[in-house]
Amino acid sequence: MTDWAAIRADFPILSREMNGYPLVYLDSAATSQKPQAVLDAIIDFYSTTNANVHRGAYSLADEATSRYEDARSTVARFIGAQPDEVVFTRGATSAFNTVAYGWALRNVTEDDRILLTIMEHHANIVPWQLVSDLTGCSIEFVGITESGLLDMDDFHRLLDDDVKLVGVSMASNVLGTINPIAEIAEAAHRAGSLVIADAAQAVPHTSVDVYETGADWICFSGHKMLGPTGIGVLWGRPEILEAMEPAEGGGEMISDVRLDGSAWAAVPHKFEAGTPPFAQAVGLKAAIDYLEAIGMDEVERREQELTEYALKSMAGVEGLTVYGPATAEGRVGAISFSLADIHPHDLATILDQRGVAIRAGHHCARPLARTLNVPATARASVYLYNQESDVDALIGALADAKELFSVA
Amino acid sequence: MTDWAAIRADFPILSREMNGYPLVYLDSAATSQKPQAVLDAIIDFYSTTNANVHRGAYSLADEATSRYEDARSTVARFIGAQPDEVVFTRGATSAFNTVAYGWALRNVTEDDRILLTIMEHHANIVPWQLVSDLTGCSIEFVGITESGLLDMDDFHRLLDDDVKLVGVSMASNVLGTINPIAEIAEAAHRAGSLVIADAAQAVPHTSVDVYETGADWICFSGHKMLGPTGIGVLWGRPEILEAMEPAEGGGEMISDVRLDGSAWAAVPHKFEAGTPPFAQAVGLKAAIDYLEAIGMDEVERREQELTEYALKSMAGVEGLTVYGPATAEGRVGAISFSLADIHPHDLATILDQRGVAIRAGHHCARPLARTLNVPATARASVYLYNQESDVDALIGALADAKELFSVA
Amino acid sequence: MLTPSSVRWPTPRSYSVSLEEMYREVILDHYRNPRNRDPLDKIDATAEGNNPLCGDEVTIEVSLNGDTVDAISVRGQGCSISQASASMMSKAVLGKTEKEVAEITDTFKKMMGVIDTDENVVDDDRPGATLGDLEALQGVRKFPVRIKCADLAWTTLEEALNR
Amino acid sequence: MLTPSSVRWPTPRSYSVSLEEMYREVILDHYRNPRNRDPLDKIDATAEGNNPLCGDEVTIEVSLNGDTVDAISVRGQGCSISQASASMMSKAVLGKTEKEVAEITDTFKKMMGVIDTDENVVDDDRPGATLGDLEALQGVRKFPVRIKCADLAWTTLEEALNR
Ligand SMILES: Cc1ncc(COP(=O)(O)O)c(C=O)c1O
Ligand SMILES: Cc1ncc(COP(=O)(O)O)c(C=O)c1O
Repeated sequence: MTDWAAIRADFPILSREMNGYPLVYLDSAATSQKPQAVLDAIIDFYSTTNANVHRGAYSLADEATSRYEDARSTVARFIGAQPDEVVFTRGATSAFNTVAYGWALRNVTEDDRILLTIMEHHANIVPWQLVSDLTGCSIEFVGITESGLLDMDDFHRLLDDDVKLVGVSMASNVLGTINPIAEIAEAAHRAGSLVIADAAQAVPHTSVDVYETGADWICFSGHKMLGPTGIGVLWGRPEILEAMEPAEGGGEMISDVRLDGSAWAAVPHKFEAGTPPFAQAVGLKAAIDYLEAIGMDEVERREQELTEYALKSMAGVEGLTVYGPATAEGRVGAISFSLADIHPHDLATILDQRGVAIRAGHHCARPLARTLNVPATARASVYLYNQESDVDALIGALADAKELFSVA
Repeated sequence: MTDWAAIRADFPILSREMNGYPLVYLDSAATSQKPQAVLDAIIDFYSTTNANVHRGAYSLADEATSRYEDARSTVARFIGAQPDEVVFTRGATSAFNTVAYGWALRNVTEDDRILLTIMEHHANIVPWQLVSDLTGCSIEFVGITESGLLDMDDFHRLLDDDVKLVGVSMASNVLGTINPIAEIAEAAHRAGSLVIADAAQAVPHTSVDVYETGADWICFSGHKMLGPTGIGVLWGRPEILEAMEPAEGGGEMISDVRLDGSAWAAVPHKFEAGTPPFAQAVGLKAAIDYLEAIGMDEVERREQELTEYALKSMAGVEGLTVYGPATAEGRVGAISFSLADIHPHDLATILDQRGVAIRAGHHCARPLARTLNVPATARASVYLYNQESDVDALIGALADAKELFSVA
Repeated sequence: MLTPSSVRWPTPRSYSVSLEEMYREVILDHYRNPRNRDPLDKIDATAEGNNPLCGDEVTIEVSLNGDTVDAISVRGQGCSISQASASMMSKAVLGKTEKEVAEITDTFKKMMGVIDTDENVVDDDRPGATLGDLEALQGVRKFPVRIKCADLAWTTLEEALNR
Repeated sequence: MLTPSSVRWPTPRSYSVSLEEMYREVILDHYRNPRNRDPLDKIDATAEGNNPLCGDEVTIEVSLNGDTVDAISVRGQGCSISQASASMMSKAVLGKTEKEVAEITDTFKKMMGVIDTDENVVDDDRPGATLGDLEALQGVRKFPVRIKCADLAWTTLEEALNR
């Protein structure tokens, strides 16, 4: 049995006070907090091993390079991939853009279509709009059902052989919905399309095997999985990475630079122009080590438990509407909701006065907000360091909000 | 009078042993070491203030956003700019690519030319080769003189009104040469060209006022100026940033996302897609605070002193050739050299056995290496934490190398 | 385990006084019953404003008679503060000359701390202050992130009139 | 201040034994006087190899008589280890059959730890080892970053012959 109270104690920020109350952090879908082990790894690296990687023949540089490549191997193992299929980027957003410029810009034409879903995060929409501007390709969006699931009929209806790319989130950061990625990938491949999966809300919360997803590329961020900001991951099938052009040019990603052109380094270095975020890679490795010590199945189980507890508690609040699946099954712990006619922004302010941190807004998914016909929602999201009392604090503070707004 | 010994003591890694000797770190041009103050700032941020920026209505997110924007203001003040002219990127390389995709790709045609110098780092070459591939524009290179200075006659000869962009390093990471950026920018502007300056080896070492340089864009990295990896800066003239398209798409950089297109956020956010490296920005601010507490003039003076000491000491080593200016004036403290017929790579290994860390290779500037007609050079580079005894250790270890290679 | 835990949160303190000062009754009234929302037929000045970070939006239409605000329409969506501020503003500027509008805007922005000022613009002991209902928005000052919500309609009105 | 300081570095210890073991005389000899550099007229197999991280380059040409290496040319530039290894390799494989070359390559790669092995391939107490001069490269094993320098020519030769 995992000692979740001890886990929680590993996160220094969670002992902080906020507006006179203990901090109740329910915004992990935006970014996660960091355990001491991750902070220690970063400091240890800078204090003992810092040197630029893949550059120096001296021992310190070699140690730094080993730590960096070791981080890559750790990420690879964590997602069931090989190290040279793992590209370190600035974050999930950069990973999408790497595919947009390195593949789509050169492989998609004005006769082609890109198929996205209406629940995509802007990170999996805007890069394709930039590609569409430059290539003339069109973009279409798969809708959702009443209950907040992907409309698979709509998907199959929109999928034809003009579709060259399907972009889909493994889990929605607004609805929490887990999408049937393997089924989608299979159909897409049959139609001759490639598939890019947004795993930003999946990899932190559940054990992901990239080959089982069926996707061709997978993108996620370190900062949402206990790791530092400034690092993310693009995984791609080796033959596809091989065939892609680099998006960014610079040092390290070349095997030769001549006045009249350059030759690229081998994958994955081809996609890592310039000095990579190597200290952040070391931090990400520490985060994965931490998650693996608990076990991803156990992390998932605990989050399901918390999510179910939250959904049940929220169901008891009159006037509260949850967007997305009503039970913990088939969803992750990002729960968007509204409360009577209290604007989410007001809710967030009121809750904050009780130390409860939730997000209010469109959560970087405006097309979805428009579909739900709400300008904004409130969102509470849990992670492994949350506890039932955090949910209780949320529920208690919602009562304040109702009273202040004289809502029955 | 600055207490340089005390400064040195602020850098934990410098008390490390390497192969039985005290570590003598002479590779700061590749990446700098970090003072405790920077490490403390990063840990403090993660332990007390971590939340995603520009997103949350709660106090913690507001604090995090303030710390992030405060870092932007600090960078701006440090380089004589306004905060909204400062774009945070992954590093200098990313900054160049932002201009390549956000400006050049859309403003340069096959009739246009881009003028670079032969001493540019790959970061200021390869992005333009990518642009050239996509647009058909041509690229030309200004040569250097015998003494390792930019050949200004060649520059003026190559500059005509087909040139739409001049890319030049303020200081070379190989030769150490400081280029006359203001003169170059003036001539370029007269010819109707814009100017992008590579300040990666300038901003860490000397006080830079972006408006005095005359350049239109300036790029540099945090990790070379005592800051963390994973962050860099693109400065641009406001009207130019305004007119540019974003390079990357995603969250945060939009004001609206619709199914049929998107509207961009205001500068600089337009260029910061997704979660920015906000913890790294906080670290970079701490680095600048540290540098400013000493004073950049004092930093520059001290480095000049060390550079002169190094050049004089090296002049006493028979068989040693320095590439680039022979005196400390007009150069920064990156000193490339060769020693008899000992390959730089062998030199680096031998020196490393004495704890002396130098770089060997083409230093991400192969065109320059070809011009100098050397496949590789050795490079020792100093920063404010170095001391005369580091240079002495270098010289001592060079004697080992000569003995091992039976060089007289 | 999955039913709400019995470890309850410490007995709720009543929410903070600052919150009560921000969410005054008059503000909730304007939020729920916004004034002057009907679109105008004759539009002399108009602008749209939005706050990309929280999604507040406001559209303003003004009809002028000479330099007097003859009619105004303010529509939008967003939090109670942004929408109440817009509604109260519409009431405050209706029938005023452009110069008077500028003065009210100035006083308001000073009250909110958006424009620096030396004097204590609105002082509870000074009942003669000119902002009327709008003074209720003073409570927002204790919530710096929300000040831009209160300010949105005013900046948008300035934009409309300066075009 | 600007003349070399009188605080000298502690009296130089002699450089480490490992360095002496890496930079044996025979290696420096091959580095400075590389064998078999003349381009071939008849080329049956060729490949170029480079180590992008340190810039070492090697070009190999092989002329075969049946399956015997009849002539070989090895040219390149780079550190002493990469160039000496290439030169020594050229000597070692000349006149050998492709099968023998594969065996030598295998033994060499095992010695360098590039291929895993259980046995102690080259053992100082076992004078009968087949690598001859090449054994001098054993000293490189103590410098893991340099192993790829020693290995470059061999991998390139494999590539040439497998094409
Ligand atoms: C002159 C110069 N420009 C650009 C760069 C690229 O910086 P980064 O690798 O941090 O992107 C470097 C550092 O390697 C440099 O020395
Ligand atoms: C589903 C989803 N995709 C992509 C992203 C973008 O991640 P980042 O901002 O770290 O690039 C996020 C996080 O904001 C997300 O929730």
